[in-house]
Amino acid sequence: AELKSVGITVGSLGNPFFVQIAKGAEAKAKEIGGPGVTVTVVSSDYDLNKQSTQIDNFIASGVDMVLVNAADPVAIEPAMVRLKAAGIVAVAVDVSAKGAAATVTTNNIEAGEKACDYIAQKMNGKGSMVIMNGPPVSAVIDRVTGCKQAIAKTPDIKILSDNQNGKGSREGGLEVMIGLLTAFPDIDAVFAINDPQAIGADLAAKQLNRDDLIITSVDGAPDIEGALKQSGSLIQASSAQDPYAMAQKAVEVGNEILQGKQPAQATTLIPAELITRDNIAQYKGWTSK
Amino acid sequence: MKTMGADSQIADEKSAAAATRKQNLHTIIQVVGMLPVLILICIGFEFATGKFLTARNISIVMQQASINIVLATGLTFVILTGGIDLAVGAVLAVSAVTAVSMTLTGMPDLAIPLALLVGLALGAVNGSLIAFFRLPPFIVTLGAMTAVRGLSRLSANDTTVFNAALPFAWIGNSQLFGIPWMVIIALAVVAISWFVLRRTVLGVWIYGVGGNPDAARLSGIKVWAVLLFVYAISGMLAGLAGVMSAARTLSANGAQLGMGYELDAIAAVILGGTSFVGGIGSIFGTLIGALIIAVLSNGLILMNVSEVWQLIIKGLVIVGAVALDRYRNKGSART
Amino acid sequence: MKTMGADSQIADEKSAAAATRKQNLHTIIQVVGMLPVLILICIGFEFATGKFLTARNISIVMQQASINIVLATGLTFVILTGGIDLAVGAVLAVSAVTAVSMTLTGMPDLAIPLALLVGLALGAVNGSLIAFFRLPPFIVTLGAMTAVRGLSRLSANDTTVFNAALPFAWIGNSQLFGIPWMVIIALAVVAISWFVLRRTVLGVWIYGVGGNPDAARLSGIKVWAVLLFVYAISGMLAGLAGVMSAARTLSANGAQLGMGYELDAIAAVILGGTSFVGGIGSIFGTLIGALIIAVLSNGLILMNVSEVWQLIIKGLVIVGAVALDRYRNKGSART
Amino acid sequence: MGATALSAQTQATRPPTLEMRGISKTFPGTKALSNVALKAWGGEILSLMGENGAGKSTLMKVLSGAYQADAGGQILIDGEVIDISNPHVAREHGIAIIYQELSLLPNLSVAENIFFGREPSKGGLIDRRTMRESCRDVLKRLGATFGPETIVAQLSIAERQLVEIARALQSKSKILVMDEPTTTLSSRETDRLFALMRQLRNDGLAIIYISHRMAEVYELSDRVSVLRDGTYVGTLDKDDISAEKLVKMMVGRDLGSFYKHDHVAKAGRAKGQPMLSVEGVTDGGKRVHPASFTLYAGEVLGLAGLVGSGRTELARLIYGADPKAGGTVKVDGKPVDIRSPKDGIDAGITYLTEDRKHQGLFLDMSVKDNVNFSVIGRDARGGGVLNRRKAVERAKSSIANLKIRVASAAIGVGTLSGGNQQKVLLARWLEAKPRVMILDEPTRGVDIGAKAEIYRIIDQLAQSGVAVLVISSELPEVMGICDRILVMREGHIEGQVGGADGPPVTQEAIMALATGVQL
Ligand SMILES: Nc1ncnc2c1ncn2[C@@H]1O[C@H](COP(=O)(O)OP(=O)(O)OP(=O)(O)O)[C@@H](O)[C@H]1O
Ligand SMILES: Nc1ncnc2c1ncn2[C@@H]1O[C@H](COP(=O)(O)OP(=O)(O)OP(=O)(O)O)[C@@H](O)[C@H]1O
Ligand SMILES: [Mg+2]
Ligand SMILES: [Mg+2]
Repeated sequence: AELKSVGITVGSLGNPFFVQIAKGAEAKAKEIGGPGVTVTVVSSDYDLNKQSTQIDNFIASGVDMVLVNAADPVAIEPAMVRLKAAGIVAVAVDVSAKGAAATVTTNNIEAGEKACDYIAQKMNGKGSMVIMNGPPVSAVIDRVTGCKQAIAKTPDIKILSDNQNGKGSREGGLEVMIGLLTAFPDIDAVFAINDPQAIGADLAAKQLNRDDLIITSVDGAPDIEGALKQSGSLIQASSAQDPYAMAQKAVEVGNEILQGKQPAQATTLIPAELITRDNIAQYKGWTSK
Repeated sequence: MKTMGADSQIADEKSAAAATRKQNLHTIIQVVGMLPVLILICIGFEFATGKFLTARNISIVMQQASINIVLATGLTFVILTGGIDLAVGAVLAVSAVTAVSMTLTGMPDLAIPLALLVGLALGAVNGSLIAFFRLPPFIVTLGAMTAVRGLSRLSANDTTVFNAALPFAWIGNSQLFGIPWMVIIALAVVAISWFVLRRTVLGVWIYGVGGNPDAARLSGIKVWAVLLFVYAISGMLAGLAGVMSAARTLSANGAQLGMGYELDAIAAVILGGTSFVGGIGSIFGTLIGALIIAVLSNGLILMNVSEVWQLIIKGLVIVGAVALDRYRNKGSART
Repeated sequence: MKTMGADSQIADEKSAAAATRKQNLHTIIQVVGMLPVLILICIGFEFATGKFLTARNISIVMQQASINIVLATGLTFVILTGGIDLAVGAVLAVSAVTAVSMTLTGMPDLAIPLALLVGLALGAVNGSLIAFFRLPPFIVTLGAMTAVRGLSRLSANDTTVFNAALPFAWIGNSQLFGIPWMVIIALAVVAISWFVLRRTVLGVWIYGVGGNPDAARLSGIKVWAVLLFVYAISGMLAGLAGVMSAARTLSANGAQLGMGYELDAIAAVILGGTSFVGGIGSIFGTLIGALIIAVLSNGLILMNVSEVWQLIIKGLVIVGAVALDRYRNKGSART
Repeated sequence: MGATALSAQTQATRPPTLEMRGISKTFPGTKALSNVALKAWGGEILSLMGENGAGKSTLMKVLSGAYQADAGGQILIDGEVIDISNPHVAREHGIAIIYQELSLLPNLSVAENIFFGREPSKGGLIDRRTMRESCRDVLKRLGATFGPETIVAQLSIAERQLVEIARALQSKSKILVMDEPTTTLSSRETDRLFALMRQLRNDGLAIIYISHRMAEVYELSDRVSVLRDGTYVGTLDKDDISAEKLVKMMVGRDLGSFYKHDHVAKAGRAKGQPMLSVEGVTDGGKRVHPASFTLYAGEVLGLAGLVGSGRTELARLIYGADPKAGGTVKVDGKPVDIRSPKDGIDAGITYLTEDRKHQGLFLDMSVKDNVNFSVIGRDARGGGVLNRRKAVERAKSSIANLKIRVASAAIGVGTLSGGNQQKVLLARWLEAKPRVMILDEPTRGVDIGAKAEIYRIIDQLAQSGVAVLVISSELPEVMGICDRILVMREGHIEGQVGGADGPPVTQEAIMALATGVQL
């Protein structure tokens, strides 16, 4: 079978991370199937029902492959079954998806763990911190879980708050952080579930004239590269993923299945790499900008 | 009348008959409403993609529209009384969570009744606040939307509840004589609602309360009962939509499920010609409105339009549709 | 008058004076509106956290409220005419993207004017469709919300545009005599709008169009001009809010920024006592409404209430606030 | 009085201030006007007459720019053809109009209403002081008791009518159209209004006056033009005006004495048992002080008073439309607890509102639904399913009985002429078959033929044992059809005229009670 069209459903195209996924997938698809390949990208807004509908639309339009960034790794199964029944190759990206032919993902738990290990280390194992939570989706939940696992190893670090939603955006991060800093004047460190929220937290700290905060996050987006290079910024580290490469890998794996070759292992894990102020110079960044 | 000449009487009757005919034609135009626009859009998509008007795709579109049809039908009742219900999306989520959770307990048979009941009860709470305390529907249901969303997340414990062996999965994934059950349910809801609105006393009262609440009260209508009814129904239908959604995905997520559905549902109602002021509109219009929205989403994906352009085109088509409809109805429009 | 005794004339004047006094008292109650509720909520939070009523926190709350205040002020104009503008959140996003993008080009000085102009133009498009083609405001601005969101994503190329050295960053982060510029701008917008609505001919027309559009038209005023004005103003203020938002985060994201802001803004307006039906309401009420919403968000975070409970409490307080207000105004309320 | 009337000669030599030629207006399904002509001169009062639905209001709305006439007609002002494409143009040309269905801005103050669209301003800033002062002046001239700051929504319908009139007077126009301005006014306000109209006429205004009250037309008009079925029939000069001629022109045939027969004989009515006993009903003294009276089966009781005397308010209290602060109501000797209109209806009382547009009709619904609205529950089949056949029957018979001018019962009631709308509302309450019927301004805006019909119906109701309470501001009406008349002033029932124990019914006696001034 030839690769002629690809459908992609991701959490939100408002997040540059997913835009990179779309771009990576498109580039790879065109590389494999030539410039005539059509790639359709839609946002599920993390709503499983909506995602299910989008998958049906992909089935109706007769795509060959669907990349699914599942709104829920388990509950997506019925939709994956429908894809399979229609003879379409389904590849899970970034988040695992039960019933997918293959999965290509970053280990989000590990990403959270690395970012918070770094915090624990910088805090010398004691003090108080907050976890600035985000939308309750699996990737975010995993990152928070990972972070908590890391902090659990250092009993002298107290988590003051882990239940405020920064909505995954700068504005949300800014507003929530201002509130948290007012409520808890003695915060030493912040783990933000993604880069935009970390930047928002940084802005909040500046507004309240705090310059002794440690902020880490997950993503390694271009913005955070700038922040890590900038001298005044409080952001110390981010667990970088490479969405562009991840999507390319996913299309590659999917195409193999389409050609009748089963991949060596069902899940391809792309490790998260912690970038810090110290190693930022070596960071290549997301492959495409 | 006795003194009137036979001639003038005949003339009178003739002109009356003509007027009646004109009136009927007029009513038909009103009732048919946006149908021509829908057909136009469908034909457009067929030309553009060649895949649109296949039996399978039509069935998919209908199925996709079905949840919105059910929500929008409930909202039609509410909007006909001049109110609004912003909570339907959140109620849908709570009910879906309830339904799925119940199937995981020892009493799976109670799943659907309980989900409907939860919807009904939440709707009734809104209705009571609006009917008895005369609070503005927008604020009450906005508050409810927020609070119920919290409730749905609480009840799902902020994760997705999932049951691969959902006993009522047939609702979401099976067919009867080739027609998906989702579609059958949605159409049944439309038919029953049409009957209630057009053929029962309650229906006339609903239109009356929306058209002129003071006059309705002075005519001896229990306005509070009518209001309570419409919000309760809207809640119950949101509950039903929740069950349908759960049946389709075998799962429910308290946080994201149903987010923004209220806007799509309201859009369907208003696109279908129901007036925000109350007292004017029809269920049939709502059906067409919901189909237009579903067709747009489906067709644009079939055409492989990028998401950004989907948004732009969808927005423009929605405005264009009402503009076209207004133009078609020109003169007959009462605001 | 001749046959009337002097006595009865005096009595007449006396009772007229009494009526005027009553009227004034009534007006004061109306104007003060939700203020007592706001104060109550503030006191509650102070008791619960001990950190709420500090100068710094109050300044923070005001700052957080400021964007919503500006949006809600624009919406007050629209809702007073009996309309609605759902597009403000999307317009905010487009304007913010425009402003930030412009600073990255050779003409950073044009950033703010252009952002305002974009907002104004988009508002004027909505206004024209509503005023000239008599399309329902809900559908027009819902369509606009969708299409403009597409536009904003298109213009930001689906990424976050970012300028660490934003020339107008002072708007978002500096103060004048200890008062944040954001707050000064928001209050200035409120003051000017109050003036327009209460002291100018245009203001009376806006109220009139909302109270009875047919009668307003029959009075020979240009209803279309009034409608065009309110939607254009709403668009322009959304543009201003976009500038403020950009100044605060030094960036703009076409996809997420402003999502759902319209609901918060509408809630502020309605909470502030402006009626959806049109013709009734005040800017001052809107200010209080926006503050209530901001105080709730801030106070609940200070109390470190989990997000789920924040939602539930927020929803209940919003409903409770209008209920309390209705109770307080009892008797004086004519629906 | 004839001194100021124009002679035929001056009319011939002077161009008319207003001339309308060949005006036609078609609505979907109806031709409301066809080729109508009209002339009016400055310095005269021209009355416009015609049956309900003849097209009077439509013609005036064409003049005011509210409606666009069909192509082919012409409107000339001072001999110049103008194109009245919207109300703004009409106003610019000095046309002011009082619409039959009030068109005020309920949420604004009286002053703001009166000056709406013409606000005194300095550079766009509204000059409230000037506005208030001049508003106070006009209100005083009209004898209104409310002030410029009052919100219009708080006024009774009659008071609103005064605001409308004040607005038209204030507008400094040269053509003033008044479409049934007196239907809710009592004689005192009416007299004041007429005095003002004469003064304006003498100042050179052209006034077009529409009314169904013959007496008013006689009293005021310099000329009368008549419309019938949307066509122009003719014009009578002052000296030619007679009831017979007018009626003949209006209905197109000779009806002899029928139309003069405004008042029905009430001899045959037998007073029965006390049907409605009202004891100390009050709203707490705000608008109605404790009021007591008894209404007997088979009796027609009138309730007279000046504008704002509290008649409507008392009726609403009895009916349950507003909450009572005290007092009891007995129906047929049994105390009933009435807290809502539904309770009132269940107790056998109905109330026909004076404000048909806002509190009576469902303008977006059909004539059929409006007529049936209060009885559909009673007619319904099992499960609340509508009995549509019955509804159609009721609508048809109502249309026939009350001579409602409408092409079909399925037509929206909002498109009917004012008088026909009133008949639809009356039909609704007749269908409810009450034991006690409260009628608030029942003949508001209906033509003389229909008025006689309504009087006949009221008489029939009484004959059949219904107790009828009629609130009316038209003294000849209450005097003509009622057995007894109660008179209210400032929320009190001041006294009674007529009946076995009361003083004889005279206009003077009623006015004395109503004003508290012995003439
Ligand atoms: N907007 C409308 N749509 C359709 N028909 C209308 C409309 N307005 C008026 N008509 C019809 O035009 C005819 C004339 O109505 P009009 O209101 O001018 O009568 P009128 O002479 O003022 O009567 P009345 O004495 O009862 O006020 C009526 O048959 C009426 O039903
Ligand atoms: N809803 C209201 N709010 C405030 N005042 C009102 C209201 N309704 C009526 N009033 C006042 O109450 C007084 C009595 O009004 P009501 O309508 O009962 O008088 P009425 O005798 O029926 O006279 P008419 O109807 O001819 O004006 C009036 O002065 C009026 O201004
Ligand atoms: Mg008329
Ligand atoms: Mg009255």
